[in-house]
Amino acid sequence: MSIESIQQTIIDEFSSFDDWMDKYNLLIEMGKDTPMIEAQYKTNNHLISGCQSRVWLHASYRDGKVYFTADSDAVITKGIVNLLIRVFSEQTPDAILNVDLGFLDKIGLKEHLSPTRSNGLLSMVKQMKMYAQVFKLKNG
Amino acid sequence: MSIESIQQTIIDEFSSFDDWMDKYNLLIEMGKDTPMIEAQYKTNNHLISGCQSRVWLHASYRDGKVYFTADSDAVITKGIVNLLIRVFSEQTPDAILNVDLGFLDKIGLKEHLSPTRSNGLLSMVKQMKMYAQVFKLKNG
Amino acid sequence: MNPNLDVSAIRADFPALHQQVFKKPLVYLDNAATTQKPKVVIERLQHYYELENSNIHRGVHHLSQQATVAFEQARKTIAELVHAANSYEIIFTRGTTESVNLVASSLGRLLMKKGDHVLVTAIEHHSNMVPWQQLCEQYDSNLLVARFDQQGVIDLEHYQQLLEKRPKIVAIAHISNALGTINPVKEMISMAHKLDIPVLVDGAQSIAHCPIDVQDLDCDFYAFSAHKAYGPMGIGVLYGKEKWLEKMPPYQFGGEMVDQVSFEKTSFNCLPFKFEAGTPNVGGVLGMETAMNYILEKGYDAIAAHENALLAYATQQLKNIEGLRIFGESPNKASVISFLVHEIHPFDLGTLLDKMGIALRTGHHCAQPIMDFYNIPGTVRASFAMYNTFEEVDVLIQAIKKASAMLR
Amino acid sequence: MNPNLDVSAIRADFPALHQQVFKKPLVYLDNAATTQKPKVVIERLQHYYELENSNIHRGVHHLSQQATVAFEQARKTIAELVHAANSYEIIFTRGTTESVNLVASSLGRLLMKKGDHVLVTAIEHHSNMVPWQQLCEQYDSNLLVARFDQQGVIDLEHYQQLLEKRPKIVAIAHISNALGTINPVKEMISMAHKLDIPVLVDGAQSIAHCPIDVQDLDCDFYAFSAHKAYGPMGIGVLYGKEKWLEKMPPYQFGGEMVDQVSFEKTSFNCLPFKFEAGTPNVGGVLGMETAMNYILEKGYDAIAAHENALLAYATQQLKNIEGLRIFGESPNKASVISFLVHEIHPFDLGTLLDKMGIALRTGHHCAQPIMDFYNIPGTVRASFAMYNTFEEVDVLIQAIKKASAMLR
Ligand SMILES: Cc1ncc(COP(=O)(O)O)c(C=O)c1O
Ligand SMILES: Cc1ncc(COP(=O)(O)O)c(C=O)c1O
Repeated sequence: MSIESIQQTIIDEFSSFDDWMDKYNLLIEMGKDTPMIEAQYKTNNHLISGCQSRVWLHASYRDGKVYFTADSDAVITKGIVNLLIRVFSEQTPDAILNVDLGFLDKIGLKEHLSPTRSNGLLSMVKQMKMYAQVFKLKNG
Repeated sequence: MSIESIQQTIIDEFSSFDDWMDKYNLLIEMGKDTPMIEAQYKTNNHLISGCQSRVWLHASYRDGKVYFTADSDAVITKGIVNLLIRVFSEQTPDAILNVDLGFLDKIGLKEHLSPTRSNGLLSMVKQMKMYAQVFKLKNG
Repeated sequence: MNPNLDVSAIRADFPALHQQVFKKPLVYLDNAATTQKPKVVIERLQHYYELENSNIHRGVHHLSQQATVAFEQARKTIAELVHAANSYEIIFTRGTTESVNLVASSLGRLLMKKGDHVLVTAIEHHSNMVPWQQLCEQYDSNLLVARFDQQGVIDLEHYQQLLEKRPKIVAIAHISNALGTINPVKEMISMAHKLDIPVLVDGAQSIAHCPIDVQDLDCDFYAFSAHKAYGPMGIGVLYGKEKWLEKMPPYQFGGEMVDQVSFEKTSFNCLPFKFEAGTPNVGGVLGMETAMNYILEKGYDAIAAHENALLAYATQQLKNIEGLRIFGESPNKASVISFLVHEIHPFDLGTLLDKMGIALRTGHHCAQPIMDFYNIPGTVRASFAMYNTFEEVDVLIQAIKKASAMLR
Repeated sequence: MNPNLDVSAIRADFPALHQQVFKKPLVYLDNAATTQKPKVVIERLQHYYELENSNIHRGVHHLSQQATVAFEQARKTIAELVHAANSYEIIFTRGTTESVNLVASSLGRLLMKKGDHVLVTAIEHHSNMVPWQQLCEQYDSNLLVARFDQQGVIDLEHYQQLLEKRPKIVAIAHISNALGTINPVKEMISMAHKLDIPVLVDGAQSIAHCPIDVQDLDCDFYAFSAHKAYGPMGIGVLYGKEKWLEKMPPYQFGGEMVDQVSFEKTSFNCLPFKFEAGTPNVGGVLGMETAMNYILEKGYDAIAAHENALLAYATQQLKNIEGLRIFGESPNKASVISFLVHEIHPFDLGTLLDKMGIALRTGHHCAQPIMDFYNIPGTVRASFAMYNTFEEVDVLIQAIKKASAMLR
């Protein structure tokens, strides 16, 4: 699926809920589907800092596409990580490098982009793009 | 004259003027009558600091009474010094130590008592009382 | 003083409390981070900037004189509030953190030599720990750290043992912002003074909640911030005993703190100006004075009674929640409650509570060593001020239950 | 940008200007000490404290997030205003004095060794002189002082000679608060950089009056205060080049500037937080942002044009007064005029002018060495802001004439 259509799907999923609590319920549920990082990668090397919760992220490259796995000690953070993985994983490095994060706004997660809370989120996106960049250089 | 009647005289002199400028004119005139400090005393030892202008003050003791002479490089300050000398000079140490400075309020010079401008004035009064104290101890 | 607080009248004084967040009425329980401000404080700032604004101390003109008088009057008000012997023992700073840094730097220079110690407790806020740690590093010296127990109470025996290593300075919190512990500072000061060691008390968390008498405590320094006591940000206080302030070298240079200057030699002004470099925050000082008068008007006794009742009620209600653990159970405790529910991450819980209109703090509360001690990533912290209500506690309890159910 | 300033509309924005002093309309000419504040700034403070007040950066809740965003946006606004390459090169301080002290202490520790020099000019404000003098004392070193001439212009040859002694740091005022001299800072920076010497510029007097481009100037540090540029007291800025700020050790410790803490070791946060210890003055920062936007809206060009016209007119009128001497006659001059009339003491003149409603400053203007140079006890100083008028200059002139007549 193209990044745009994945984003649209996510927006649709969230837009059926008016209430914040329902949106967060969905996020918490989504967290459970996060492609789990293998234990061997859950190390400080894979830790993304800058957030009140911790996130571990790993990337691999196969057939021109980047695959992400992750974990977090906070459930909501994990839900957000999963959203990002749905958008970024199984995409080409170029698609990842050009992604527009407008959908986070549309589902009302913009405040997670605020300098405080989501230094984490911003760092996560930055890290994902960095992986894409590295794979592109190595294989392009 | 008693300190109270001197103060009343001063209040009367000032109360004939409504306008600030007239009051200051009077003060400037009064400055000219200040009993001049002898040149030999116009030294750093006799300098009162804490004011934008400089004041030199000297005291002597005769027949149970304290006599002050002074000078200042600012004319208005000199006027105020003269007011104080009229009140404090030729008085007994005890009278000086117990003096009430309410008259400064009544003639509208209270702002000269503000922490800024008249650290000078306060220091001056303090210095005068200190002289009185010393003479009292020496001679009492 | 009125022993009963008219909380609804008080709430009416605080504009910030009457707003909605995510369509829910705001329940503000982040008071240990900063309190909201009563109208009188906001209006004081407004009035100052509309009609009184001026640079002070050296101005010959009316506005400057008037502002100088008001500023120095505020110093007297604060001196009376904390029962300082002299108003020139009150130094205006940017806040607690700057006050502590000032003492660490200046008293450090006066007293410290290579190999000397400084003593703090293990429940200090970073602002009363890191400055001392860095001072120790500078003097190739050790920071001594008094232990606390599982309840969050300082181990006074350990404290006494450490005192016997003769640290040059002791720095202790009056009230812990993370655990709520009220330290027995008077006793701790007297223990230190037996060995002639000066004591700084970090009063950031106490000034809004209990009366302070620096002469009765006999502390050598007392530091606090206006913004945690209903006053504006960017202004705070260092109280210091004259005998120390006189001896200490100045901390920052320039402006009113200077007396005579030439390129060869500079002499410094007397107290308190010696420690107040640059144009002071006149508006901030007047706003702080108004805040302190607001506290006095309500009465520390009435405030403490109300906050203690809130603390007791909230503690009891929280304990009824399954899986909830409270961190900090000192018998002598201020209205600050840190907790966790089951293994739920504090950040998750805080996020959902926020969506229900409840403002509280999650994380390590700038007291990372405490979190390390309990081996937790952080806590959720609710902290009460005079304007909080029992109904708000009920809202909090229901919200925690709902969020916890979602997060398990 | 509008090349013409609508001064009467501007005056309507400033509540403080519309009051009487001793039954005379206030003529406020003490702007170099502190400016008055436009309504938008006062209202910004009010709005912040009524609805947005919160501690920032580590709060998970809505108010805290919102305040954090606003605070960091203000940093960006200021960065754009002074054309900083990165917003994290903008450090919030209490004001110019603290900014200079921060650099003296921290850059001093990085660069200074026993016997090293620091170079300043002889027209510095105490706040940009005494910190360096004390630093030199600490490192057993000499303060080099570049001379100025009778007109108040820095002697660039002397400056070049002193540079050749290879001072470790150069600190210079952009505009002299006592003489109005606008220093050729770009040239002076380039001269220092040829020898790889970093330069701090004290911009206290420039930020309200002329556009600042720190990249074009290529200064290493630039310091200013909000209160001298229509903003609140208790807040100011230190701009620093990333390459220096990265290398410099922190100045104060505690709060947000800390990253990881244990009793053994503390690591510090990244820029700009590394230099912002303790709860920041959020309200002050937002008020400053509003003030800067107010300046930008009026336009630096229009402001400078108006102030220069006032300066020219006032200078010409003053020169017509018999016995009046102006101190500071640099061809490149800001709207600050220091003067004396005959042998009249500045304090006498200032006192009488005050009684006629005119607020200006008398004394040494925290620049005592300048007074020593001219061998005078001080001056009377009138300084203009965007809201001053030609009519006010006329009132000043008449008042000086009247007061001088009384005082001779
Ligand atoms: C040139 C100059 N530098 C520094 C300062 C100090 O500024 P502040 O008192 O706001 O720290 C001033 C203001 O008095 C000044 O005019
Ligand atoms: C116990 C304690 N000490 C010090 C501080 C630091 O206060 P400020 O940030 O106002 O300087 C705080 C507040 O965060 C605190 O709670």
